[in-house]
Amino acid sequence: MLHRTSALVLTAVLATPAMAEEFQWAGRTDPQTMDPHAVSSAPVLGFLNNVYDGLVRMSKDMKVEPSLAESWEPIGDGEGWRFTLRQGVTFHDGAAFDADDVLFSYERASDESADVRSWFSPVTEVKVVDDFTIEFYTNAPNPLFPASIANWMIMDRGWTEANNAARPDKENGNFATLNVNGTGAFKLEDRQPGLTTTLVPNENWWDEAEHNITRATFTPIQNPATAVAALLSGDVDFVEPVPIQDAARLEASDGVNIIRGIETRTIMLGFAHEADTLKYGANAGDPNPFKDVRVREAVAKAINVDAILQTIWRGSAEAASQLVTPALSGYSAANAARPSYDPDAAKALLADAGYPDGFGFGLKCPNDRYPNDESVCQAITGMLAQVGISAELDAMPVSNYWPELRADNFDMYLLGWSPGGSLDHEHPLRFLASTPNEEKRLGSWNFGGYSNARLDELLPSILSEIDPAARQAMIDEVTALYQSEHAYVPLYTQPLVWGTRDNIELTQRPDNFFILRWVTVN
Amino acid sequence: MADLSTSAPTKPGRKGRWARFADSDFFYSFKRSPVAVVSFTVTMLLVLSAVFAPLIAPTNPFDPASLNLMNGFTPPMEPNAFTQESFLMGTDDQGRDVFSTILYGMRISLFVGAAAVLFAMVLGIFLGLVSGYFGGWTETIIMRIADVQLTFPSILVAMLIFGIAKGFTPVEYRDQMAIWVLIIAIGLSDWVQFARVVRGTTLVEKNKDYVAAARLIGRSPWAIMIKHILPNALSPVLVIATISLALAIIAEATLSFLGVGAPPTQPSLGTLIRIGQGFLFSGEWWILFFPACTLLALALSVNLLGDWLRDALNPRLK
Amino acid sequence: MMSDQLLDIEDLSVTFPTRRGAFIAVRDATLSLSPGEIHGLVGESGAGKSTIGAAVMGLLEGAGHISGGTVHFRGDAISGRDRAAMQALRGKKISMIFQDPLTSLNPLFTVGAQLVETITEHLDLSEADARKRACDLLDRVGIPDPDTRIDQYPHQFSGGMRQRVVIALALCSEPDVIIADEPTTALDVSIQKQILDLIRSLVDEKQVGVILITHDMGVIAETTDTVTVMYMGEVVERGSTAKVLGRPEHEYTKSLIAAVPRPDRKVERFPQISYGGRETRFAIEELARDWPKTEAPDGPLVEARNLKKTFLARGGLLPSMRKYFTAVDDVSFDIRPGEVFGLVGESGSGKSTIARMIAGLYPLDGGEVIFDGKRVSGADAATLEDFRRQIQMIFQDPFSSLNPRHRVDAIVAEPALHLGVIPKNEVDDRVRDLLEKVGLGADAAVKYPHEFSGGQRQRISIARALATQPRFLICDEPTSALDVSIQAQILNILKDLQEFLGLTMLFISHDLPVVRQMCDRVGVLKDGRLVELQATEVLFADPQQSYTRELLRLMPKTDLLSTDGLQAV
Amino acid sequence: MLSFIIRRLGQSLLVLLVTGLIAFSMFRFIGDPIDNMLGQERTIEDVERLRTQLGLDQPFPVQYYRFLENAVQGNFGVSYRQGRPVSEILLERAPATLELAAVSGLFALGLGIALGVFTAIRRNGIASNFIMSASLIGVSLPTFLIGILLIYLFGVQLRWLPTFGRGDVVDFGWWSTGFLTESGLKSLILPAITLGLYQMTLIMRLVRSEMLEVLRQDYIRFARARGLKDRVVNFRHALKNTLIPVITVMGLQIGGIIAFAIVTETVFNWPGVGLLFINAIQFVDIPVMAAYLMLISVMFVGINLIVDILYVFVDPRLRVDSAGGH
Repeated sequence: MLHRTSALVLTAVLATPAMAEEFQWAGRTDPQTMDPHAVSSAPVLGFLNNVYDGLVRMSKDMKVEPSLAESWEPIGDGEGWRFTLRQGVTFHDGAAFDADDVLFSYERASDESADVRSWFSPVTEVKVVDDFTIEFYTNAPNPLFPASIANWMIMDRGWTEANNAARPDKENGNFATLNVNGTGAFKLEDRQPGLTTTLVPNENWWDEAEHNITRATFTPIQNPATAVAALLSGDVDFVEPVPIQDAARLEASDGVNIIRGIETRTIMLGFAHEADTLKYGANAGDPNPFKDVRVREAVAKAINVDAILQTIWRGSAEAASQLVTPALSGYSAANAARPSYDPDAAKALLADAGYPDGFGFGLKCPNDRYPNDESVCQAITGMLAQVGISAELDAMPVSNYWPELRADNFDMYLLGWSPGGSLDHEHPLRFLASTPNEEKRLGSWNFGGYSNARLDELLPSILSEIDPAARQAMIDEVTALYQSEHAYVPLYTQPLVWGTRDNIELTQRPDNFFILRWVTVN
Repeated sequence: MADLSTSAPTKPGRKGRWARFADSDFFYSFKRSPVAVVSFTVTMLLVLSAVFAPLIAPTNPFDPASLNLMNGFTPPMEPNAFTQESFLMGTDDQGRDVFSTILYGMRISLFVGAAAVLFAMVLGIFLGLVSGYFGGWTETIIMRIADVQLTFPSILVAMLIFGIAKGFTPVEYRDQMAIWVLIIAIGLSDWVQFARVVRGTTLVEKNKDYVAAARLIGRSPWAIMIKHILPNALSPVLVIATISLALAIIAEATLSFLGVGAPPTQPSLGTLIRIGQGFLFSGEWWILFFPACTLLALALSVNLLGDWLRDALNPRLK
Repeated sequence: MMSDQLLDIEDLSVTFPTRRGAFIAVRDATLSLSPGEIHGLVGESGAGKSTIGAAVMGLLEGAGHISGGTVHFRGDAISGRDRAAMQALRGKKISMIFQDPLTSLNPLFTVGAQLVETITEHLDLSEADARKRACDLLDRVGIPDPDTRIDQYPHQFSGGMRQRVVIALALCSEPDVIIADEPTTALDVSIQKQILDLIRSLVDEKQVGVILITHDMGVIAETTDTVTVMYMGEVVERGSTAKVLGRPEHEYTKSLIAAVPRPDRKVERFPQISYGGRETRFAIEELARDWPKTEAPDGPLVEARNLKKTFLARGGLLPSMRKYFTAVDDVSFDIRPGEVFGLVGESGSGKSTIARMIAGLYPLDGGEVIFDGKRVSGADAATLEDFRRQIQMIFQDPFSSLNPRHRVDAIVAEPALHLGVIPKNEVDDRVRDLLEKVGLGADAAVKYPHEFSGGQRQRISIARALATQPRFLICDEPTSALDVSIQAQILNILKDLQEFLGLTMLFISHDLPVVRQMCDRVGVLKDGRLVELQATEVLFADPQQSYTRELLRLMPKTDLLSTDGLQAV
Repeated sequence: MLSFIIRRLGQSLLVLLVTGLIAFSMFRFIGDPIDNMLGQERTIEDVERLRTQLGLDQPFPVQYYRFLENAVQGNFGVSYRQGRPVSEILLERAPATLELAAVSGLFALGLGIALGVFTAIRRNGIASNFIMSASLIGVSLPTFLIGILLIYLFGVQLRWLPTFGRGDVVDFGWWSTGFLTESGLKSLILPAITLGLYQMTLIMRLVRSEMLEVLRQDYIRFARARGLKDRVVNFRHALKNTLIPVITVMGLQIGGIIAFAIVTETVFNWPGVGLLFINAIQFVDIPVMAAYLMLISVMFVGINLIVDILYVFVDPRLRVDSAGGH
């Protein structure tokens, strides 16, 4: 049987000896596909940003800037958006780019089999006005639409259809899974899934290049220690993420630089709001204490976030007060305060909630999803124990974690949220805060089933309000709401720690996307 | 332990057993071998300190309430920056006293190791006896099962059992479950060599006349296997048991590296090392160093002991 | 130094240091060997005869070393030479032949390879010439068709043929001295005869000197010119074979000779060996008192009817591919109450198989066994239970027949306990009593088998057999692993068992003289078939079958042996 | 002989089936692939759709049957993660693992036998006692730790050897080899040692005890009595007899090496099937896991078979009839 398939195997390219601008970088996970519409996960979108372009793109400071669209304006009073496309742009295979490709990419990306189609749920119709003008109509005014499609990448209709990849196929894969024909700054030279992916500059890219790279090779390295060793020994020029504990040592060692930043992901604790009884721990079967806001507040007060930042994060993370970080739009500056660490107050709250001697319950936690997730949960277990409520920690690989959460197998759980797409406060509101609602596609990650009528009522208008001030006012209101009810206990925003050889200059973007075109090798 | 090799386990000697033992070649060659004496002492020392951990250890690292996160990463013998507390071997990321954690961790490692070996031993001896004594299809089947067993990396076995156990154990036992899963997993991947050795001995012994004598009076196969053949197979079994104890402890460490280990709230030596290796480059060398040394000392001495036993109990090398 | 002697051994002492102090295996041994002489070195196990051989070869095991005396080869001292020097001498001038031809040859090399490597080691010959010489040697030692046999592996040779190959290997470089350590002990009488003749002829023609180490008086009597008798590491008597065997002077020699079973006469009892306080008191007759008296059936006690047994010789996926060989083929005989019935035959004649079939250890492939009128083969549990109470067995190998991990009392008690012939609380007394009676003493009960000698172990087996007070006793070569003096003891005990307890016995042996001493009637087996069945005396007086005659002819003659102290029946 | 081989083949097939069954039955427990396959924005009906698409909604026996049916035709399905035929991926990765296994196997064998013989001949020498004890350190630390320490020492501190990966490879058709480039060979050293260390110790001990055993045999004494030189006796007569039992164990060891490659490959980020498998577990890439296990068992069963046959050819006693008599 081996022989029969051997014909299909792609022959790997003989790696050439390293030269000056040869750039080697390593990341935790391999982008599972080269198809920009098939999967909406950070590694994939982040990587493909180097080979594909969208109509708009994010600048170094996370502002929306023109890309394949030179400009855009609202249609009428918010029926939709009109994009004026850049002229003279060609795909890697030389084909010219025009509005038809955009239309095609829209059809493809909003197809049932595309993960990213939710970006287009508000879109009602797309009209090609002329070769370089295209209009998107939305069911309601949608101020965030341009920002929300920053990662929507444009493919060439001709190439894609010719290679019958007109619809993304994640399960069986298709031509686009392994091959790339974008307009981006780099071309895909070689792709060996899970091993190496090699990019070379796209000499006739429409924008002028800031980088000086002649070839870049990406290698996924699972084991953090190995990755760090590789960086130290100079086997790679860039590693992300660097385990937080190694950052200080690496900074000290010569030949290596550490670049720190704050990511857009917020780590928080979630509760079972609906469940009538506890499921785990000493008091399994007893009425669920977390329905009581005082208990939830007690938890918030019992956790010494500063200690966690101080030790586990070595002072490089930031405490979080709400579901998004200050870096993101819609952050509610008005509600920047977070519950202070006060074990006595926590005990008191528990006491008048009727738990003077505390209780036992189960804390679910992933152990391979977020950096330090497990040790943070351990620390929390300890802190809760000190105010008298004993958590039974059950840490598991993420592949078991989500199913557990979806099956409501938790009393309390750890969750990290990074607002993909719009990069705005509305995103977590939609997914985490609003009452779960299938057909409206709301609250799909609100496992605890938190529900607040006022919040649900305000959400649609937040989404459609164009006037920034009015919008922010509404956001502030709901933020105050979910804070006061301690729907979640936001803990911290985890840092971004990247490591480079000291001859490398690059820019770190808060969404943790590594943008190759900003890299210079000295 | 040495008794097995010098007197019949099936019938405890009445008098002079210890005298006989002290006079036996076995004990003689033990006294004569410094390696054996040293490794035996070290093993005993470690085992005892593990058993009496609660009495020796300054803190109980398994009690979350007693931990102070601010103590995290305190270097050995240096006062902590915030709490001014200082620890013999420093503390880990959770502010646990490494020394105490090692003692408690060694407990778990030893327990897992011993239990796993015991499990493997019982299973292996049984299958070995049966396949050796009855032969024929029974033998073929058992030996092929052994093949399948060897095909399966113990990590897979571990995960399989882990998954199944997850399915069936009530959630509140999950924490303890991890340990038992480890035991079964390691035990399962270990029984084969016991089976092979016992089978080998059985094939030889069953043709000896004392077995014929027992069959002559109508002893049942089981009685013969257990009362007559087994005692004669015990020396090699003992050797393997010792060596696989060391292996089991190591295996536990490896499994926890691959993410199927003891829960971090109750870390074993292996889990400690897994946690510690994350700090190899970060300068907190003690989190890895001390557990690793302990594991090395433990495994090495047990190995040396087993190595010596192998020669001491080999009648043909006398 | 008279240099016409090939080998001069003077006051040789060999010492093995042990944790319990130095063990002197050989003390002040002196003997010499001249060309064309076969010098017998006889003694019982532990006498140190093999040690002398090893010492001469410089092949002492472990820490053993020559602690005194000298060994001269053709006048120059070779004792105390270094490894290299000895190695140069070994095989070239002095060769050795070991006891067991099955283990003496490396199974992974063709006999040719082993011959050639030895030849080229000593003589400088080309591969081709060496091979040529190898063929000649094989031819010389009487291996037919050497040119093809030379490329075969040891396992393709029969035991006797292998011993011939071993001898050929010893002859590779025309040695002056050959030390043959029990060269025929592992072989059947017929083969033994051939090998001894071969050695004899080699000596006569090549004028080599041979030291023939053996425990077998018959072999000594037949083959050797001179003999040295050893006991406990010391030489007790030395001289021409005729003199030493015929007119022994030393007490030990006398006792030894007296203990040898004679093929030509039947004796009442063997005289107790009374040397070095080795005589043992056993008192079987005292058991008779509370021995159950069962009225003898007028018919035979045991009837074997058309017994048949086949073994799988070659496995195969399909039945058609399997090969079987018939170990026992249609054998029938009766054993009368109170008689000792002998089965004699060479190895592979199926005698042990028959014993085990009757004992119920092997399932029958044909025929049936009837005990005391009841059919045993395929009988119901109750009958079997009853049968097992009345039958017991004594095995050949005293080492493998006792479980080394069980204490003696446990061993002796097991049958009685398991079959419940005596109440639990009496078992201990019974065991101790039996151990007394077989001459071991009650304190043997708390020891382990490895603390006893072969003869003592065999007596433990007897005690175990008697514990259930059986009527029928199967003895499978009970003495063939024992020294002759010990053999005498055991045989005496067995005779007592028959006489005082009226036990019926099936006595299996390859040793015709022993059979003659023990049995009332004898069956002769050849290749699984019963060729002749006769009253012992008749059989020995005038055998009917040619095979029987051949067997009797091959028996080593013991006419030389003095007959003092033997009272014939 | 033939019938023997046929029988073993039959049994081997059985082994494969059982392995397949066990392997397959365990996946449902490892986790749920769906979440890894769908992004953050997935909805419940996406999940259901995908589940039916992958046939995960089917009852277990049906899934297993389908799996077997395809496996028999050499089709192990499509990787959930990479969306490519699994057999293709495996073929890509196999050379890396096989080369690593081969090198560490040779390392273990060569050194193991050499040291084993040495320690056996100089049974009570200081050197051999030292070797015996020292070699145990190798098996008294978990493989992954040894690997990491080696990386730290030779990769990071001394900068002698690469810290990860396979270096440059040269392709022959679908086979890619690291033997022909300097970086390829350099990259092999550390992983090979890490992986081979345990096996080496084991083989060395086995050889030693077997050799001691053989040296006590009559035919060795007789060989000495024939005046053969020690060298000839030790290395011609003793060694050959020693190696026979060693062969079988060696077979099992190779299986062990391939299994343990999982750990080594993770530590050194070695692009072989082991690493693939670990990733597959994290991603619950069922087809890959299943195929991997099948591959391993095929190899293992194959090795066993070869060993048995080899056995027959090395030992003339077995040539006549392999399935022993009574």
